[in-house]
Amino acid sequence: MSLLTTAGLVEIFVRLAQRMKDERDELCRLDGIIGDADHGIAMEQGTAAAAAAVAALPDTATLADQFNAAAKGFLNAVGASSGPLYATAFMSAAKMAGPRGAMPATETPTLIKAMADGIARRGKAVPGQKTMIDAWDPAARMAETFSEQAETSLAAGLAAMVEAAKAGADGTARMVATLGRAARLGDRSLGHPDPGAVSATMMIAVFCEGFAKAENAG
Amino acid sequence: MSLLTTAGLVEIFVRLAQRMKDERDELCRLDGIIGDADHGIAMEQGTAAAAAAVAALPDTATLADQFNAAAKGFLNAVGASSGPLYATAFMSAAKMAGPRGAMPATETPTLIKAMADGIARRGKAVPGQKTMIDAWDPAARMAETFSEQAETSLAAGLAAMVEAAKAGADGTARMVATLGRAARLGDRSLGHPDPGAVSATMMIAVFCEGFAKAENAG
Amino acid sequence: MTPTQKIINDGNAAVDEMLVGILAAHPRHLTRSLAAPRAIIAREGPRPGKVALVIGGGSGHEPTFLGFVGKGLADAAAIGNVFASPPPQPAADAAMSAHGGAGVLFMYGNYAGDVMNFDMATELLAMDGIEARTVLTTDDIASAPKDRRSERRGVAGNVFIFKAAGAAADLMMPLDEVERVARRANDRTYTMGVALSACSLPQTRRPNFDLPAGEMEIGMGIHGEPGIRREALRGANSIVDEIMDAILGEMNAPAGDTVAVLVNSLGSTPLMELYIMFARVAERLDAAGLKIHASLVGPYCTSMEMAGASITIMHLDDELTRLIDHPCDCAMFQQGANK
Amino acid sequence: MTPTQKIINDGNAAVDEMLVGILAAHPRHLTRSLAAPRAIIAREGPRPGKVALVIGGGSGHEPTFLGFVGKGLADAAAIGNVFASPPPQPAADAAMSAHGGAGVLFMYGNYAGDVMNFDMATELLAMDGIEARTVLTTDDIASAPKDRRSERRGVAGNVFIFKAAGAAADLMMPLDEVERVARRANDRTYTMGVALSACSLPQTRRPNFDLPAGEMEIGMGIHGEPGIRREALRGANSIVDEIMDAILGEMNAPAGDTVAVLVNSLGSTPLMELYIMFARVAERLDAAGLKIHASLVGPYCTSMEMAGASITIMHLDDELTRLIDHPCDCAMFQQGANK
Ligand SMILES: Nc1ncnc2c1ncn2[C@@H]1O[C@H](COP(=O)(O)OP(=O)(O)O)[C@@H](O)[C@H]1O
Ligand SMILES: Nc1ncnc2c1ncn2[C@@H]1O[C@H](COP(=O)(O)OP(=O)(O)O)[C@@H](O)[C@H]1O
Ligand SMILES: [Mg+2]
Ligand SMILES: [Mg+2]
Ligand SMILES: [Mg+2]
Ligand SMILES: [Mg+2]
Repeated sequence: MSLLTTAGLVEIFVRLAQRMKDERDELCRLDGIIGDADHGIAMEQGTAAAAAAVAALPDTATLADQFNAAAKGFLNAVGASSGPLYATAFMSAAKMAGPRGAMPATETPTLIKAMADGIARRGKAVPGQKTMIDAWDPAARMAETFSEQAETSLAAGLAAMVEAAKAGADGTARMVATLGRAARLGDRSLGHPDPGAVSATMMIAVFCEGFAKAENAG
Repeated sequence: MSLLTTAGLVEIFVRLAQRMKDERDELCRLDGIIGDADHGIAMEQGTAAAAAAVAALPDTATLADQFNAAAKGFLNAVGASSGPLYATAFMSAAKMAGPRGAMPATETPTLIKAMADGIARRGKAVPGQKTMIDAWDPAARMAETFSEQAETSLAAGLAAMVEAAKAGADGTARMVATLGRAARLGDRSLGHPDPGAVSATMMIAVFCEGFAKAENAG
Repeated sequence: MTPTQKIINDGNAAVDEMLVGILAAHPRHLTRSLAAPRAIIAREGPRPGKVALVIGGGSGHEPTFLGFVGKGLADAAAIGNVFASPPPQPAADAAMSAHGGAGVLFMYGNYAGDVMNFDMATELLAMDGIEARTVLTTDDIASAPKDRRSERRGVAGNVFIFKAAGAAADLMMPLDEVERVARRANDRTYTMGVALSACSLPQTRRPNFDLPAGEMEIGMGIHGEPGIRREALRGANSIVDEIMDAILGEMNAPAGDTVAVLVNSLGSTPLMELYIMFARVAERLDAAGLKIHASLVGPYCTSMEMAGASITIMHLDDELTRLIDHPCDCAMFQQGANK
Repeated sequence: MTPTQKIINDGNAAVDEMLVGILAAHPRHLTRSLAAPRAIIAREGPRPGKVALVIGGGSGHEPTFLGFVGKGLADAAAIGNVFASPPPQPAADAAMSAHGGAGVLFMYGNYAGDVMNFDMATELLAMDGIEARTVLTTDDIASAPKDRRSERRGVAGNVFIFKAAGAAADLMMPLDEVERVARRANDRTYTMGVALSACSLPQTRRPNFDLPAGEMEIGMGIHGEPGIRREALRGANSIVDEIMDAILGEMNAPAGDTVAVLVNSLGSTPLMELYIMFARVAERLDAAGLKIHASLVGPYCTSMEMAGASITIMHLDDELTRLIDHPCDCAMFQQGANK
């Protein structure tokens, strides 16, 4: 039975930090059009701090400890809008993962669902408001359908979640923001994707690829 | 006998103001390289104020009144380095022209000499220091040689004075400034003509062409 | 594309190096604890029985926010990364250090990030039995229509709104009163800006949006967020008239009333241009029969090196006049007793 | 080449419109007579028996010069066109209005134009039996070698030098004493700047020199006059070190002495960068065993929207410390009694 281990999660946070480092300028560019051009920096610094916090934990740390450390690290490095949202997401994932050294890979989609719920709870955004929820929500709903029908393979389920997030993020270009910084632009935000939804898709991809890898390693 | 009349002098100051208006940006460009880029504005505003002051005088005004009015107008419109220098130049020309309604055209070279002396007295510059003196002095010395040898025609004499001024101004490019704003550049002022010498050449040309015209009109 | 010209070291260290410099330059005004390097506390002002006014937000707006920390105004400021709200911890630390047992009033611009972080800080303080209330500034009249005023951004009007609340707290008014004054000050403060260039974050040094030379963005926010309209740059009087039409139109103050005026640089626009704007603002106020009681002209709430300016008008009454005149001695803003 | 983005009306009217705005914004600090629109007089300060400190120079350096007119500092300022000395008449008018029968001290930067115009003003005043002396500021250590100090330019150090002289006059010292203090203050003040961009005059709106992006000019003057060297832009600490090496090298103050520090913006460089520089200045002063007594950080002596900064160090002694701490209440610079 393949497991997502604490070692595996450390690896995932390292890859997440690297991915956001590579995407910094593009995310800043997107956030410059409808926001204040700092989203790439927030995600780079946040994920770097999260990865460092997770790596610094003792070997005895559980999956919950890791997600909570990531939450605290991300929040204190960033603030802004993404800080509280991703801190709450990781704390929510910590509760879902529980104080275990490992969890069955097949349960990992519930972590995506937990993160999406945390973001919705903290930010109070609903789909269609041109926020990161428009990527997290489709991925979370796909995660739910996966756990109900056992016959799709984990890998296929995880891939479908990433696709759903991507489609959601692309959809934000056709939305008018009604929440957060871009809400003040009225229809001038049309035609531009929401940077938070784009970075959410990248994060969901790194998590899902990591969860899929855990399956093979198992 | 051809005369420089007060009407003729009004005309000269109008043409001087127009010439400096046309040359504003070039003089600012030159002053930007080794100074503070305002010389063109100073000369435009100074000559415009001088022309207005002269034009505003009653018909009974003498040549001296006109030059003194020009001096006051230029000084109060400009300040900077060129203000006091050209105010003193015009006051010196006023003394030379005297309280007359007109003066023989052949005496007009003495006005150039008087202006040069005024500038030297106020600014205490000597030739070779990369200032406007390096245009006024050659013109003044040419004016002296003219009045001594009667046989050169006034027109030829006046033209020679303009040529001497031009040669002097061009020469400033090969000088290192030791006075005024550019003096602080050391050899970095080499290769660039002095803006004050360049504008002096333009002024000398307008005066001399005006004095030459007075001769034909006589 | 060469990076924007800045005198900094590593872009990521810009905010923390700035804070070291600020504390070195203003030792008699400001201090901080090693445990909370992003919570800057006033040396004078905080005292038992006084409501603690704690302000804060992203860096890059200096002298806003920590320039207004000092006796008579704010008791502490929580500092975030450039254009990013501070996390909950510095905000809670600032309140913990500055409060005098009479409650805390958080005041900051109305941005999603700030609201989330300061609300989390409020939760942390409640766990320690410290009551913290929040008044958001919403003076940017270009950022939402009048009937949705609560969605508006807080921009340069912060200066007057914080000043009024800080004075009320310094006069030892209770929390309910300081909050009432703060809301009233916010409701009577109107700001609109115009941007003539973008600005760059120290980490990327790339303009955060592209505003072609020869154009201006009317109603732009102080983080470079797009405004109402982008069009060809016009003369100062024409720009001031458009802004004053909007402000006077909404403020609708009866002739004979008095106002406070702030002509604020967004960063690189120099005093000469601000005073040229002020001349026209004074003309328009005179024409509307409104008297100027107090004026501030200069870079008070900026966006790093952004070119542009904003005009803020506070519609005064007796109470707000007394509070605006109240003396203060902050690191980057001093006002004597004899206004 | 699109013109530089400025919020002005007609470029030729910029200075006069600015003055209208300044008088409208600071009615309790400044006044002028209709006959002398370019002579700005302090409402409080001038009084019988007091030496009149009259400062002045070209516009475009705001808050220098007229921002320092007020009780405790300058009694009047004569204002010229942008980067151009005022003509003799406004300088003479300023002195006539402000003097208290105890003589006049003209103080301004050491530029050919200023010297000629203020000397002509001195001649005009002598005709009316008013004695006017002159002390030129020469604090720009990059503008001439140490042995030809009298040829140096006066730049941001003006702020401290004028402050010392103004305090001496406000303490009713006689003309000889005020002149002595002014010369001593000038001799102990050292400044060097670095420019990161050009600036444009309102009439031409074209950069007055061409400094390619990615480069800086070390030792540039405050009118955009070329400096010592042009080279690739470096980090803040490296720039500060070069300037501090030059200043400390010449100042050569024994460890244990105190200094006043000004980190001045040339226009568009924002406070964040100035404070990053200040952090390094403080480190270098500490390493040299020198204590900071007073600090100013911000745009004090500018070149319109030029990017860049300058560092000024004044080597204090007991007398200069008292004078630097002396309270003042000027239009754009206030300092309370309790320094
Ligand atoms: N209330 C909210 N709920 C969900 N997402 C939000 C909310 N507010 C903002 N966001 C997301 O945050 C992103 C911007 O984040 P960031 O640039 O880091 O913060 P800031 O807006 O403070 O600069 C937006 O693109 C949007 O997706
Ligand atoms: N002492 C002097 N004697 C003669 N000419 C001078 C002197 N000082 C400056 N100049 C002239 O003044 C010119 C600059 O004038 P302008 O730009 O109007 O004044 P400023 O130097 O105050 O900006 C210089 O090019 C130089 O020719
Ligand atoms: Mg953002
Ligand atoms: Mg010049
Ligand atoms: Mg932000
Ligand atoms: Mg000049």
